[in-house]
Amino acid sequence: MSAPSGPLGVLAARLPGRADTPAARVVPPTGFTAQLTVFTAAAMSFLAVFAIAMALAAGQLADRWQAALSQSATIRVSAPADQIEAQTAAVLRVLETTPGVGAARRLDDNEMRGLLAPWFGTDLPVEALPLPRLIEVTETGAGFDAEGLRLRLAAEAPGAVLDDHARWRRPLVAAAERLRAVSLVALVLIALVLAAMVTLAAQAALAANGQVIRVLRLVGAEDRFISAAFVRRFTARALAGSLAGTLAGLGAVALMPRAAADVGLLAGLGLSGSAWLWPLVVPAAAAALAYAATRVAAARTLRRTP
Amino acid sequence: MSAPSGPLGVLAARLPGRADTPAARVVPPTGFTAQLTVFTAAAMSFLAVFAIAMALAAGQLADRWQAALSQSATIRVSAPADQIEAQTAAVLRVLETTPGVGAARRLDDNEMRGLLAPWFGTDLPVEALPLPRLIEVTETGAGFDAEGLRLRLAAEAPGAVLDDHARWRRPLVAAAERLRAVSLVALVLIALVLAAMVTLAAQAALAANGQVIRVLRLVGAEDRFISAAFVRRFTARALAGSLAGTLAGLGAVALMPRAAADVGLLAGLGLSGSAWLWPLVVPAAAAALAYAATRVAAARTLRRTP
Amino acid sequence: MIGFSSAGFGYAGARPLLTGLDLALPAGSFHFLTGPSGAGKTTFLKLCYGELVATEGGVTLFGTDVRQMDRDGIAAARRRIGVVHQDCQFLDHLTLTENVTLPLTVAGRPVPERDLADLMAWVGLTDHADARPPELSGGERQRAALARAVITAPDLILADEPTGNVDWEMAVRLLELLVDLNRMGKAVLIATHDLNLIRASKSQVSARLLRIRDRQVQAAGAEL
Amino acid sequence: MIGFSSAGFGYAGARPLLTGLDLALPAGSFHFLTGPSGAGKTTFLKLCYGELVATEGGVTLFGTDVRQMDRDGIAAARRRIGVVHQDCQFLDHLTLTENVTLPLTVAGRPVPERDLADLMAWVGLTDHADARPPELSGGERQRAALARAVITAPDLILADEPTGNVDWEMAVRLLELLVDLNRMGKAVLIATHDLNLIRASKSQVSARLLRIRDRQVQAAGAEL
Ligand SMILES: Nc1ncnc2c1ncn2[C@@H]1O[C@H](COP(=O)(O)OP(=O)(O)OP(=O)(O)O)[C@@H](O)[C@H]1O
Ligand SMILES: Nc1ncnc2c1ncn2[C@@H]1O[C@H](COP(=O)(O)OP(=O)(O)OP(=O)(O)O)[C@@H](O)[C@H]1O
Ligand SMILES: [Mg+2]
Ligand SMILES: [Mg+2]
Repeated sequence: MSAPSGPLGVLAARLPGRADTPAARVVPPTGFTAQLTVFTAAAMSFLAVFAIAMALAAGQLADRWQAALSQSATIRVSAPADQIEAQTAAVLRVLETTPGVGAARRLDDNEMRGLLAPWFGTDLPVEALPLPRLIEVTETGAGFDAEGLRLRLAAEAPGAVLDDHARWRRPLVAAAERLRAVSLVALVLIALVLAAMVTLAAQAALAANGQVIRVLRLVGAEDRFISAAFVRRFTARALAGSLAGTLAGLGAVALMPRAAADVGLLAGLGLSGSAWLWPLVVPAAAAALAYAATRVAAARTLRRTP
Repeated sequence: MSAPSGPLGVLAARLPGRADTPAARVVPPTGFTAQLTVFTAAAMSFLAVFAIAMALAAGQLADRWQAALSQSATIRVSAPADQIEAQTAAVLRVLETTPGVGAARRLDDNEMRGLLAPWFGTDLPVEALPLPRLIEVTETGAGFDAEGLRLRLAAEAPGAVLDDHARWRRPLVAAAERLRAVSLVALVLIALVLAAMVTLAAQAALAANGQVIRVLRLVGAEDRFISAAFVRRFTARALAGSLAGTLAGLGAVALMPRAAADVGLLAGLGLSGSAWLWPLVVPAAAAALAYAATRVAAARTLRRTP
Repeated sequence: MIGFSSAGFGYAGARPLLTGLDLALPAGSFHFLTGPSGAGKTTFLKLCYGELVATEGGVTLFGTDVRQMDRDGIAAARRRIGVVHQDCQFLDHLTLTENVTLPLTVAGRPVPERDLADLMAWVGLTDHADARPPELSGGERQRAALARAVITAPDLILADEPTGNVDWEMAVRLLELLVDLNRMGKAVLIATHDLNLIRASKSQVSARLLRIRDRQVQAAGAEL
Repeated sequence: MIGFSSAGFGYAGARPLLTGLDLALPAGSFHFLTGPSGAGKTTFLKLCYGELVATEGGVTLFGTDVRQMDRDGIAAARRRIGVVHQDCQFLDHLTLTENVTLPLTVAGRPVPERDLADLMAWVGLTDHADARPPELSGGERQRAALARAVITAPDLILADEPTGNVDWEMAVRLLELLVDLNRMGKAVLIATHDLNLIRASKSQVSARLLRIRDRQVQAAGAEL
C-alpha cells in the first residue's frame, strides 16, 4: 500500500486529519481505499456541480417562460368594417370586468406592421388593409379563466377570437420544470451514491485495518479514540476530494460556451451572479456525508471487535 | 467482512465467477470492496444509460432541425403592382441557375392565408390585398451561398429580400449538437470514473488480500492462477452490477414522460426503436473495463509479492 | 484482581471448553498456566482481559463483573493489564518504539525516556528502535510484544507463550524481567508449554502452577 | 537440491546479515539450523525457497540459479518445496482441510483421501478438519502448517520453528513425521531454538547441525 499521491494526495496531506496528533497517527495511510474516497468525492462533486448548474438554469428558464406566459394572450376581432369598432369596444369592456386580467390594450398600426414584418417586410400598408384588430391582454399573477372569457366574448362580440398563446409555451415551461426536477433528483442520487461509496470505502478501510483496531483495543484504547482517527481521516479526504471536484466542475461550467439568451436552456448551463455560490455548498455537504457515513461504519465495526 | 447481500449480491452469486472452480474459491468473498465494485458498476451504468439516451435524443433533434433548415429559406418580393410579376419571374430565373437550390416555388393564396391565420384569422381577403409575393426555396444537401444570392437578387430584382430562416434555427441545431457532444463527453467521463473506481476497488481488494496472495505464492501458485481468480471475480461483479444498473436506467428512461414531438429535446429523452439496443452495450463495456482494470491491478500487486 | 466463580466457556457451536473455574489471581501473585495444545490456555487468558465473556458463571476484573462493564469499562481495565498475545500483532506503519509506547499514547500518558531505553536494552531491541514491525524477526517481535505489555508497569501481566520463538538465554532474560515486575507487586500469569522455563523460575520466585486438564484449571503444586 | 556458492544477503539499507555462505543441501539430508534470535535463520530459509534473492554470490534451486528463474520458475520450484513459515498464514475463508490440501489444489493434483486422513490424525487435527484457521489455537495452526508443507511429499521441507507453540510430546511427534519423510529420501531443514528437540533427534536420524555465528552458517558437529 502506498500513500495517496498526486495533487489530491498533496491537498489531503495539508488537511487537519493528517495532523500529527496521536489519534490520527495510529491509523495507517490506508492506501487504495484512501484514493478511492478522494476520487469518489471528487467525481461526485464534479457531477453535483453540473446538476446544480442545470437545476438553476432550468429553474431560471422555467421562470422566464412562466413570466412570458402571463402576457401572451391576444384577442383578435374580425368583423365587417361597420361593426369592428363597436365589437372592439365591447371586448375591452368585457376584459375590464374579467378577473385575472391585468390590462388590455389595442395594438396600434406600427405594432401590427412589426408583427407582420417577418413575412411581408415593413412597408405593408396596414391602414389600407381590412385587417382585424388585435388586443393584447396582460394577465395578473393568478391568470384568467380562458374558457369563461371565451364564452363571454362569444356573447358580447361574436367576431372576437381569444388566442391563448399559453398553449404553445405551456409544454415548454412544463419541460423546463421537469428538467429542474430531474436535476434535483440527480442531485439527490449523487448525494446517495457519494454516501454509499464513502460508507463502503470506510468499511473497506476499517475491514482492512482489522489488525490495527484489534491492537488498539488490546492496549486499552476507547472506541471514541479509534473512531475519531478514522472519522477525521475520511472526512478530511472527502473534503479534499470534493473541493478539487467542485473546482474542476466550476471550471468546466465556466468554460461551457453560452448561446444567445433566446436559445435558452440548451446552452444556458452557465451560472451567473450569486448562483456561483451554490456549488460551494457541495464540499461542505460531502464532508458532512463522509463524517456521518464513517461514524456509522466505525461504530458498526468496533462493536464487532471485543 | 460479510458477503455482498441484497439483490445485487444474489445476482453476483449466480454468475460464473463464483463457480466452485478451485481458482475461484481461493479468493475470499472480499466483503466491502465487493459491494463497492457491484455498486459502482450499477451506479455508473445507470448514469451511462441516461447519457446514451441524451446523446441519442440530442442527435435525433439535431438531425431533425438540420433537415428543417435545408428547406427554410424564403424570398419576399415587394414591388409596385405593375412590376411585381416581372420581378417574381426574374427571381425564379435567378434561382434556377443558383447552385445549391433544389427547387423554388411561389406560395399560392391559400398558403399565404395559412401563414397569416394566426394573426388575422382565415377569412383574410388575400387576393385583394397588396401583399408581397413569397417564394419558398428548397436547398440541396450542400446548401447555397446566401450572400452571393443576395447580391444577384439585388441586381436582377431590387424588390426581392432573401429571408434566410436558417439564422433562427442554426443556434438551436448548434445547441443540440453541443448537447450531444456534452453527452458523449459525459459518457467518456463515466467510463473513466468506472475504470478508475474498479481499479481502485480491485487494488483495495488485492491489498486487503495480501495474506491470501502470500500464502498462494508460498505453496507454489503461478501468477496467472492467482490473477485469474481475482479478475474473474471482479469481472463477474462489474457485469452483475452493470446489468442491474442498466436495467434500472432503462426503466427510468422508459418512465420519463414524453412531451409532444414539437417540444423536441426537452422531454425527448425516451429511446425509440433500435435505440433501445444501444444501452445493452453498457454491461459488456463495464465487464471489459473491469477485466482490464483488474488484470493491470493484479499484475502490479503480484510483482510486489516475491 | 481477577476472580472466576464457577465460570465456564465454550465457543459457539462447540462443546464447552472450560467449566467450573473457581480461582483468583490476587495482586502480587505469579502463575504459570500449562496444558496440551488446544486445551484452552489462550481462551483462559482471553477471559481474563475481557476479550471473551464467560458463557457460564462469572468473571470479575478488578472487582467488577465483566458482564456489567461497557466497552469503555473494558478499555479502562485493559489499560491496567499488559497482554502478550500468542500471535504478536503491531501497527505495521509505526516504528518499533512507537509500537512499544502505544499503551502510553492511548492512555494519554507521557513517555518516560529513561525507562524506555532501559527496557529496549533489556529485551535487546535498542538497535531496532526505528524498524517497522514487519522488518523484525520472529523472536524480536515476541520481545517487542513483551516490552509493550510492561511499558505501563500494569497491575497484571498476561503473557501467552512469550518465549516460543526466542533462544534459551533470552527466555531466561525475559523471565527475569517478569520476576522483577512481580517483585514490584505486579501480578503475572504466563501460559507456556516450556517446562524448562517453569523449572528455571523455581529459584527466583515462588510461582504457582496451573494446569488445564479435563476442561478444568487445576493447581498442580510441585509435581513437575 | 539447494546450493550456496559464496552467497550473502543484506536487507536494503542495513549492513549484510549473512556472508560467504558455501554449502549444499543434498537430497535425503537432514539439517537443523540454529542461532540466536535475529541471527538470520528465517532469512536463510527465505533464500532457500526464493522469496529473497542473494545480494552477493549465487544460490541454485534444483540446479538452476535463482537469478535466472522467472516468477513461474520460482512457483514451479516451490511446488517441490514444503515450507512451514514462522508465522503460519492460511486462507482464512477456507476450512482447515482445504488449507492443508491447498498445495495440491494449486498444482492441480488430486487429493489422496487416505493419506490426508492419516496425516490429519498424526498431527492431531482430525477433530478440526472443518474449522476455519482463525478458530484454531496457536499450536493447532503450527501443526496445520506442517501438514500443509508435507501433503505433497515434496523433495525438500523447510520448517521455521515448527514446534514453538506445541508441547513436548507433540514436538517429538512432529519430529517423527519429518524423520519418516527423510527416510523416504526427502531433504529436511529445521530452524529452531529448541536444543532439546535437536538432542531428541539424535536417536532417530543422523542430522547435521548448522549454526549461524558471525554472519556465517557453520557446521556445528556434535558439540551441543
Ligand atoms: N524485511 C526486513 N527488512 C529489514 N530487516 C529485516 C527484515 N526482515 C528481517 N530483518 C532483520 O534481519 C535480522 C534477521 O532476521 P531473521 O528473521 O532472519 O532472524 P531469525 O534468525 O529468524 O530470528 P528469530 O529466531 O527471532 O526468528 C533481524 O535483525 C531482523 O530485524
Ligand atoms: N474463535 C474460535 N472459535 C471456535 N473454536 C475456537 C476458537 N478459538 C479457539 N477455538 C478452539 O478452542 C480450543 C482451545 O483453543 P486455545 O487457543 O485456547 O488453545 P491453547 O491452549 O491456547 O492452545 P495452544 O497451546 O495450541 O495455543 C481449540 O481446540 C481451538 O480449536
Ligand atoms: Mg494458545
Ligand atoms: Mg525467524
